[in-house]
Amino acid sequence: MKKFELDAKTDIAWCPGCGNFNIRTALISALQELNIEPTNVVFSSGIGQAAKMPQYINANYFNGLHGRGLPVAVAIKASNPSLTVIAEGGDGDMYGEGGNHFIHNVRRNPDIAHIVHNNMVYGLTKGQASPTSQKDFVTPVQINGVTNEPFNPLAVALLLGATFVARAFSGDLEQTKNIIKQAILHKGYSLVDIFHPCVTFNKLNTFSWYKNHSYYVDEDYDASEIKNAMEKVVNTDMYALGILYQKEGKSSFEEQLNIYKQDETPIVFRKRDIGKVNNLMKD
Amino acid sequence: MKKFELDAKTDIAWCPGCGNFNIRTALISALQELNIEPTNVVFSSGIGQAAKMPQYINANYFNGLHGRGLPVAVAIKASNPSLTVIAEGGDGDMYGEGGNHFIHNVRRNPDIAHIVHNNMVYGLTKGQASPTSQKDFVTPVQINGVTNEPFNPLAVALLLGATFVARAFSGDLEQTKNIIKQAILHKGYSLVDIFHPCVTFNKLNTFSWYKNHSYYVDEDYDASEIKNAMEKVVNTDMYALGILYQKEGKSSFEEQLNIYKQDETPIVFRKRDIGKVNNLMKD
Amino acid sequence: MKNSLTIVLSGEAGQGLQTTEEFLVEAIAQSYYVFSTKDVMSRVRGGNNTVQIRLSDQFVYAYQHTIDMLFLLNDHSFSRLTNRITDKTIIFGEEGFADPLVINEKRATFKSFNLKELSKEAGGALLANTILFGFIAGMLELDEDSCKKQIMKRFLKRGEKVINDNQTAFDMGYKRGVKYPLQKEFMKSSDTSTYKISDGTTAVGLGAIAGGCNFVASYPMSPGTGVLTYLARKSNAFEILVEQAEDEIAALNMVIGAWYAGARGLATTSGGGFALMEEAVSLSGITETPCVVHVAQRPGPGTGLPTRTEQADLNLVVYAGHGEFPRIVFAPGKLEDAVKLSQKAFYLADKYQVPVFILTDQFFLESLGQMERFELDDQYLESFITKTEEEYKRYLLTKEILSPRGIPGYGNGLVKVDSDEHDESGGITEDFNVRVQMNEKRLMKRELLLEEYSDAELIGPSDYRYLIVGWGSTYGVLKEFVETNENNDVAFLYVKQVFPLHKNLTTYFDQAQKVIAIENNATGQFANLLKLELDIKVDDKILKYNGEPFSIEEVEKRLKEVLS
Amino acid sequence: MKNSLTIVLSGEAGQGLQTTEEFLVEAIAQSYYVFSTKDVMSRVRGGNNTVQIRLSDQFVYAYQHTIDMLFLLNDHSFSRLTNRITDKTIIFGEEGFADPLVINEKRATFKSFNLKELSKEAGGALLANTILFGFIAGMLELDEDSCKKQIMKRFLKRGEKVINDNQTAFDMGYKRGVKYPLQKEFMKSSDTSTYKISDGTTAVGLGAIAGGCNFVASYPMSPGTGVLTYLARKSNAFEILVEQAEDEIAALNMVIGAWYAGARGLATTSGGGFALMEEAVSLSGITETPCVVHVAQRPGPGTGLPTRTEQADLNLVVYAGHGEFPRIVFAPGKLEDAVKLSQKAFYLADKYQVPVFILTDQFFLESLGQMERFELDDQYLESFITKTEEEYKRYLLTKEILSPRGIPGYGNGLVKVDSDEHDESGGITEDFNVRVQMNEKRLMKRELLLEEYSDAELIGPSDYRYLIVGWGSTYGVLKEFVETNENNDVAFLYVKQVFPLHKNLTTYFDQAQKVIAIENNATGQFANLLKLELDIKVDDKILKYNGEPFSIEEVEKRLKEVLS
Ligand SMILES: Cc1ncc(C[n+]2csc(CCOP(=O)(O)OP(=O)(O)O)c2C)c(N)n1
Ligand SMILES: Cc1ncc(C[n+]2csc(CCOP(=O)(O)OP(=O)(O)O)c2C)c(N)n1
Ligand code: SF4
Ligand code: SF4
Ligand SMILES: [Mg+2]
Ligand SMILES: [Mg+2]
Repeated sequence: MKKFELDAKTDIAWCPGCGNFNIRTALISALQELNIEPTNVVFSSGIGQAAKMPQYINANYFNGLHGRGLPVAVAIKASNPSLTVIAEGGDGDMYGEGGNHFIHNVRRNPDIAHIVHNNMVYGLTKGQASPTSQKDFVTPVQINGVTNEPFNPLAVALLLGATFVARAFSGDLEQTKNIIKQAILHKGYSLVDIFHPCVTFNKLNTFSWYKNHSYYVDEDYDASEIKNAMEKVVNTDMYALGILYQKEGKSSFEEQLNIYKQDETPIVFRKRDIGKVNNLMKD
Repeated sequence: MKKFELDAKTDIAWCPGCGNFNIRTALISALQELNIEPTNVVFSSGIGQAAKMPQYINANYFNGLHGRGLPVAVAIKASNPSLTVIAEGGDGDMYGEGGNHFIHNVRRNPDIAHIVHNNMVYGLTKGQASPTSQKDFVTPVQINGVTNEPFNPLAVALLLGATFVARAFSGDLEQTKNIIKQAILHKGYSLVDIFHPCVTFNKLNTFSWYKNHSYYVDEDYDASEIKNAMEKVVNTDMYALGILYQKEGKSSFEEQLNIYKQDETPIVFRKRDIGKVNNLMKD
Repeated sequence: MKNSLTIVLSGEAGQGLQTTEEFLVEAIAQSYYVFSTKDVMSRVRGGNNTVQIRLSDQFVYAYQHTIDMLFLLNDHSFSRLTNRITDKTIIFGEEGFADPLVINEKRATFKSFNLKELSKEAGGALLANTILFGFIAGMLELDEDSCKKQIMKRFLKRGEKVINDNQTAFDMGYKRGVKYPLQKEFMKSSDTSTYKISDGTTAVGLGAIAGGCNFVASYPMSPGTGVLTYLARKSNAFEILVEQAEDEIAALNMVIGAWYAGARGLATTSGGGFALMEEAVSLSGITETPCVVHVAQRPGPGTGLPTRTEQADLNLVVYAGHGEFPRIVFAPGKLEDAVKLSQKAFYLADKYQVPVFILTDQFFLESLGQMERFELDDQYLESFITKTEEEYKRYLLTKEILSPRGIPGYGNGLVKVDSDEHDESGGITEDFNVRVQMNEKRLMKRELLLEEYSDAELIGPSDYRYLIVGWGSTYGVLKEFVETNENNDVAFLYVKQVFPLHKNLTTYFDQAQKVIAIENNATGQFANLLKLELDIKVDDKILKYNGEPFSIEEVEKRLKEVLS
Repeated sequence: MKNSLTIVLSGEAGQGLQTTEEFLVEAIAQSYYVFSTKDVMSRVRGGNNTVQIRLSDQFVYAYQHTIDMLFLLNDHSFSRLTNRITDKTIIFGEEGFADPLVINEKRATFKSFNLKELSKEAGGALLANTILFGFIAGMLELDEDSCKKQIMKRFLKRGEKVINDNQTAFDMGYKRGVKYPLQKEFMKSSDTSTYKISDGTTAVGLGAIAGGCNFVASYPMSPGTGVLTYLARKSNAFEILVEQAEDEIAALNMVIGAWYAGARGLATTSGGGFALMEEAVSLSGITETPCVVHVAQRPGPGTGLPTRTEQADLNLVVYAGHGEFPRIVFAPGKLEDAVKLSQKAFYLADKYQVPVFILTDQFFLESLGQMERFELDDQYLESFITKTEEEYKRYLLTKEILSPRGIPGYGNGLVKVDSDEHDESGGITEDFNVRVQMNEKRLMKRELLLEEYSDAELIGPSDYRYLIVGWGSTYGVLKEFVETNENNDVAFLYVKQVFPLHKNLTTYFDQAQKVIAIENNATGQFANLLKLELDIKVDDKILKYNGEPFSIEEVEKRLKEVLS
C-alpha cells in the first residue's frame, strides 16, 4: 500500500462523482512521489467538504475551525520548519471565513502549500454561494442570484507577493498531481486553487463547464514573468490552468525569523535556560 | 460656521502636526461643497486615531468596533439608501483587523465612500506595524524590522472590481478635498487611501518621505482605463496620487437588491402587513 | 407515554428520506397527531440517516426510542438501530439489510420488502420514495385522494408525466400497504386537520417576519442556516433584505448597523458562529443599538457534532461579550412559542435597546410537529423610533432610564452612537461620573426587561410534590411525561425565557419537595442559572450529552430513578 | 492606611511623565517602599494624564486618593483633580495652573514652581522632566549619586552632552528641592534596595519566559499589548518567536497551532480582543491542545474606556467558547504571583491539555511596585510531550484520563487532532458512545486541575469575624486595609485562582460572620462564582466601575459602612 494511503475500507464522506476524490488521488500521488515520510507531513484544514481531506490521508493533521486552516498551518511551520505543511480547504473556508488570513499570509510568505478546492459553492452547508460563485448563481439563500463580483484568489495572491500561483482542475489527475508536487517543493507560500465540480449543489459549474472554461498554459509559457501571470489571472472568461507564476529566491517567513538565523533547530526542540531567566529576576 | 464644522472649542485628540488634521479639513470642505445636509450624512468608523474623525465632524455617526466600520456602513446604506454613507478608519483598522470586510465589500459594491487614513502604522496603540508598513520598519513589536510584504489596498480593490480607486496625500488639502468629493459622488464602492504622516510613531514615513515617494497622475491620465490604473497601483517605488480608476455604470449593491427594484422607499420606512403574515400561519 | 406508533425510515443522505417524511407527515396529520424528527450525519451523501415519524391519537411532540416499524433502505443502516428494536418491532427491507441474529435475539419480525425491485417495476429508482409513501399510507389507511393531491402539488412544476408516474407509484405502494394487518391501539382522530404542520425553523422564521424583521445578515452554519433560508424564501414577498455575510463578525455588525439605521435585523447562527459575534454583542450593549440573534445549538466544543443536538450554549449566550450589560434570552420549546417569542424579540429589542437572543437547538428546529393556528398580533410591530429634534441627544439621561432612539435622516437631529464610553450626545468621554451614570443606566434596564418577563408554564397537577424544570426543546417530552405519569404528583415547569429570570418563578419551587432539572447538556447550565439568579437548589439533574435528544422512554426511566 | 506620602505629577500625554515616574520610582526605591500608578487618557498627545507615586516606610501596593504633593505641568490638569486635594496638599505649578478659589476652599497650599522657566534656563524644554526629578529627589533627600547614575544609564546611547545636560538639570532641581521643608511622618528604610521594581506587565512576561513560552502571536490591544512588547524585547535573547497576527482570531489559532507542533504559545489581548478568540478557545477545549491566553481587562462594554481599569471580564473568560470543557483562570494580584502563575500556566496547559488564562487588568499591569527577588524553579519547564510509537493514538482513553500528547515529526506515530468529535485516533466520529466517552474524558479533567489548585492566601488575623474576599488587582489595597485596620477582626482572602474553585476554600468562609466581596465591576462576578461553585453567600458587595481602581481611603470608607 502507498504510504500516504489509508485502509481501503475508510468510509469517505463525499458524494459519488465529486471532484474531491480525484483531488485526493492526485494529492496522494504527489506526496508519494516526493521523498517524504507521512510522519513529517502535517495537514491543517478548516471545515467543509474539502477540509475533510486530511481524514483520508495517512499523515498528521490538525483539523481545526472553519476558515482557520492557514493561521494554524503557519504556526506549525514556524514552530517546526522541518515539517512539510499543507493547508487545505474549500473556497468558502479559505476565501470567505478565512479571507483575512489568506491576504495576510500571502504577505507573510510562510513555506507552506495552500490547496484550495474551488467548487464555487458551499458544499457541506448545502449549496449557498461562496466568494468564488459566479454572478446570477441561484441558491437557497441567493434566491435572486448572486450579485457580488466573484473573488479572484489568484490575482490577489499574485499582487500581494505570492511566488507560486497555480490553478488546477480535478478532472486532470496527472496535471493536478504535478502542480501539487511543485507547490509543495516550492519554497515560500504557494497557492493551488483547484477547480472541481460539486455534483450535488452546483449545477451551473459542472465538470463540462470547467472543462469548457479552462485551458492549460502553453509549454513555452514563461511562469517567471509576473506580467504574463497577471494577464492570465485577470482573465475570467477562459481560466488558465497550470503553474501561472513561480519565482524562486524570496525569503520565506521562517527564514526571516531571528530565531532561525543562527540556529536551524526548530524551537519546539529547544530548551529554556532557567538560569538565564533568573538573570531577569536579578535585573 | 460651516454646517459640517463643530464648535471651535472641541478638543481634538490628535497629536500636533498629525496629518489627520488636514484630512479633517479636506473632508469638511468636501462635504460643504456637496449639496448635502449633515442630517443625511452618516459616518461609520472603527477604532484608531483615524477612526476618531466622526467625533470632529457635525454629522451622524456610528463609531463601532476596531475593524468593523465597513459592515456597519454597508448595512446602513442598504437599510436607507437615501443617506450618504462614509466608512472611515485607519490602515490597521480597515486592512488589518477589517481585511476580510474590505475584500468582500469591494465585491459587494455598496454605494459608499471608503476613506482610509494610511499612516503605515498603528497610531493609537503606539506604533506597531500595520499591513501597509514598509519592510524593515522597526517597532516595539517588530524589533527586527517588518518582514511582511506591504499590503497593496488599491491593487486589491481594483482587481476585485472596485470602480473608484484613488490615493491622496494629506499634505495637499485641495486635491484631497477634490478626491474625497468625487468619491462621495461616485456611485458604488469608492476607495480613497490617504497617505498621511504619523509624527509620533512613524519616523520612517514622514511628511517628506511621502512627498518624495509620490506624484500626481497627469491631467491627461485616463482613469477609465483599467490597464492604466493597474500599472499605477502596482508601482510601489513611486506612488501615484489622484483618482487612478473611475468607471461609471456598474450597479451598486443596493440597486441590485430585490427590495429596491420596484420601490425606492428605504426599508426602514416601510411597514410590515400583519395580515399578510397571518396568511403564512394559515398555510 | 402516550399511545403511539413510531415508524422509522433509515437510509443514507441523498436517498430522499426527507421527501417521504414530508409526504407522510402531511398525510398522517389529516387524521392523527404526528411528530417527526430526523437523525442526520454531517455529510451530503451516504452515511446513516433516519427519520422517525410518531403518530398518536393525542398531541405528541416527543421522540420515541423504540421502533414499531422500521423501513431499511440500505444494507448498512441496521447496526446503528439495534438498541431501538424490541420484540414488537417489524422490520421491512430487502433480505440481508438486517442481521438475522439480531432479529432473532430481539425476537423482532422481519418482512421482506424489496423497494428497489418495486421501483424498477414502477419505472425507476426515483419513484422509491413515493412507493414507500404509498405503502405506509396504505398501512395506515390514510385518505388516498388527499395523498395524491399532495403528490400533484409537489410535482406541479415538473409536468404531468412526473405527476402520473408518482401517483401510479403511490398506488402500487398503497395497495400493498393496505393489505398489511397493522395493529395499533388507538383510533384516528378528527380534530387534527386544523393544525399547522411546521418545524421549529419555520416557526422562528415566521415569528421574525411577524416581528417586523426586514434585514437578515448571516453566515451559513448548521442548524442555524434554516432560518436564513426560510427568510430568503420569503424575502421577495415580505420585502426582507437578506444578505450572506462574509463571516459571522460581519453578520452581526451588519445587523447592528441596520438597526442603527432603523431596520429590524436578525442574525442566525449556531454556537461556533456565535462565539465569533461576541464582540459585536458587546457593541450592541454599549451603544444601546438593538439586535436580535438566533442561536441554534448543536453539540460542541469546536466543530463537535455539527448535525446533532445539545443545549450547551446557554452560558455562552448569557455571558456573551466583554463588559456588563443586560440582555434577554428566549428558549422556545414549542412551535407557538417559537413564533411568539421570535416576534416579541424584535419588539423588546426595539423598545429596550438591548440584544435579544432566541436560543434553539437542532432537535427543535428540524423536527416537524403541529400547532394550533392563531392570529398574530401587530402590537409587536410598534416602532419605538423617534423623529429627532435639532438638539437631539442619543443618550439623554431620563427618569425613565431609556433614551429615545432616533435614526439618521429622520428629523432634524444628529444620531451619534459610540462604542467608547460616551456622554449624552454620544461623544467619547473619560469623565468618571458620566461613565458611572451611563453604565448604571444600561444595567438598570434589567429591571425594565423583567417587567416584560415571558412567564414560565406549569404543566401537570397544581398540587405537585415533584417539580421537573426544563427549558427549550425538552418541552415536548417532559410535557408528555407529566401528562401520562401515573402518580399525579409531578409537574413540569417549562421556562421559555431563560434570562433574566423573574423572582416570581421561585413560588413554583417553594411548593416542591424535590426539584429535578433536565437538560440536554453535561453540566446543568440552567440549573446553575436558577441557583445564581433565584437561589433555587436543584435536587437532581438529569443530563444527556451524546448528541441525541431525550426520548420519552429515557425520560420515564431516568425520572423513575430519581422520583423513587 | 499606612504612613505614606503621595506625589502626583499631572500633565498631558507626550510630556514625558513616564520618564519622570521611572526615574523617581527607581531612586525612591533605594530608601523607601514605593508604589506608582498612572491615570492615562486614550490619546497619544494632550489630554490629562497623571502619575501618582506613593512612598512609605512599609510595603505599599495601593493607590492613595488624597494627594500630598501635586505637580501641575499644564493649565488644564487641575480640574480633574480637585476632589483629591485636602488642606494638607501642596500644589506646585505656574501661577494660573490651579484655580485659586478651589485652593482657598480646600485650604490647600500653592507653591509657585515655574518648570518652564527653569528648563529654559537649563537649556530647553526637553530637560523639564529631569529638573522635576531633581527637585523631588532633593525634597526627599535621595542619594544624588545614584540618581545621576540612573541618568547616565538612561541616556548612555544618546551621548555625553545629553548626559551632562541632564545631570546639570538634575542638580538644578535638586538644589531647589533639598531646601524644601518637607514634613513626613516616616523615615527612610534600609531593606528596600534588594527588591525588584517591576510593573505587572513585566511580571507576567517574565513568568511566561520562565514557563518556557517560546511562541507569541497577538494583535495589539491596550492594556494587553505591554506583554507582547515585553516579550518582543526579550525575543532575541530568549529565542522567542513573536508574531503580530492579522487579527485576534489568527492570534489564538496560531498559538494553538504552535502548541500542536510542540511549542509553548501565548496570546495576549484584552476583553474585546478576547471576545473574538472564543471560538478558538473552544477549539483548544475539544482538541485538547493546550493554550495560554493573557486577558488584560479594561472597562467595557465595547470599546469602553480603553486606558482605564476594571474587573468585568471574569465571566467572559470563565464561560468563553461554545460547548463544555474545563479551563483554568488565574488572577494574580501581586507581582510575585504574576510571575509564578504565568509560569505555572504554561506547565498546567501542557500537563492537562487545557486552555489556561491569566486574567489581569490595566491597573495591575501598568502600576510599578516592588517584589522580593526569588529564584525561579525549572520544574515548570517539564515537558509532557511524548515521543510517538507507530500505533500512536492522540485521544487514547486511559484510566488516568489524560492521553499522552505527541507532536508531529517526533516519533513514528501520526498526530491526528480534530475539532469534530473524534475517536481515539483522532478521526471524526458520530458514534454516540464515543461522543459520551470523549466528552466525559474532557470534563473529568476538572478534578485533576483542582488537585493543582493554587491556594488562596489569608491575610490578617486568623481569628477574624469578618472576611473580605477579593481577586486580582485589589490585592494591594485590601492587604493594606487589613494590615492597618484598628479592629483586629477583619481578614482578607486573596483568591488568585478564580476558576475552578477548590472546595477547601469554603473553610475560610465558615468562620466568617460576614463576608464582603470587593470587586472592580458592577455586578459582583466573582461573588457569583463563589455562590455557584462553592455555595458561598456573600453578605455585602463593594463594587466600583468608574474606570478607576479602588483607593485605600475608599476601601476604608466603604468597608467601615458595611462593617459597622
Ligand atoms: C465559524 C463557522 N461558521 C460556519 C460554519 C459552517 N460551515 C461549515 S463548512 C462551510 C462552508 C463550506 O464551503 P467550502 O469551504 O467551500 O467547502 P466545500 O464544502 O464546498 O468543500 C460552512 C459555512 C462553521 N463550521 N464554522
Ligand atoms: C478587537 C480590537 N483589537 C484591537 C484593538 C486595539 N486597537 C485600537 S486602534 C488599533 C490600531 C490603530 O491603527 P490604525 O487603524 O492604523 O489607526 P491609526 O491610529 O494609525 O490612525 C488597535 C490595534 C481594538 N480596539 N479592538
Ligand atoms: S456536496 Fe459537492 S463538494 Fe461536497 S462531496 Fe458532494 S459533490 Fe463534493
Ligand atoms: S499617533 Fe500618529 S496618527 Fe495618531 S494622532 Fe498622533 S501623529 Fe496622528
Ligand atoms: Mg466550496
Ligand atoms: Mg494607522
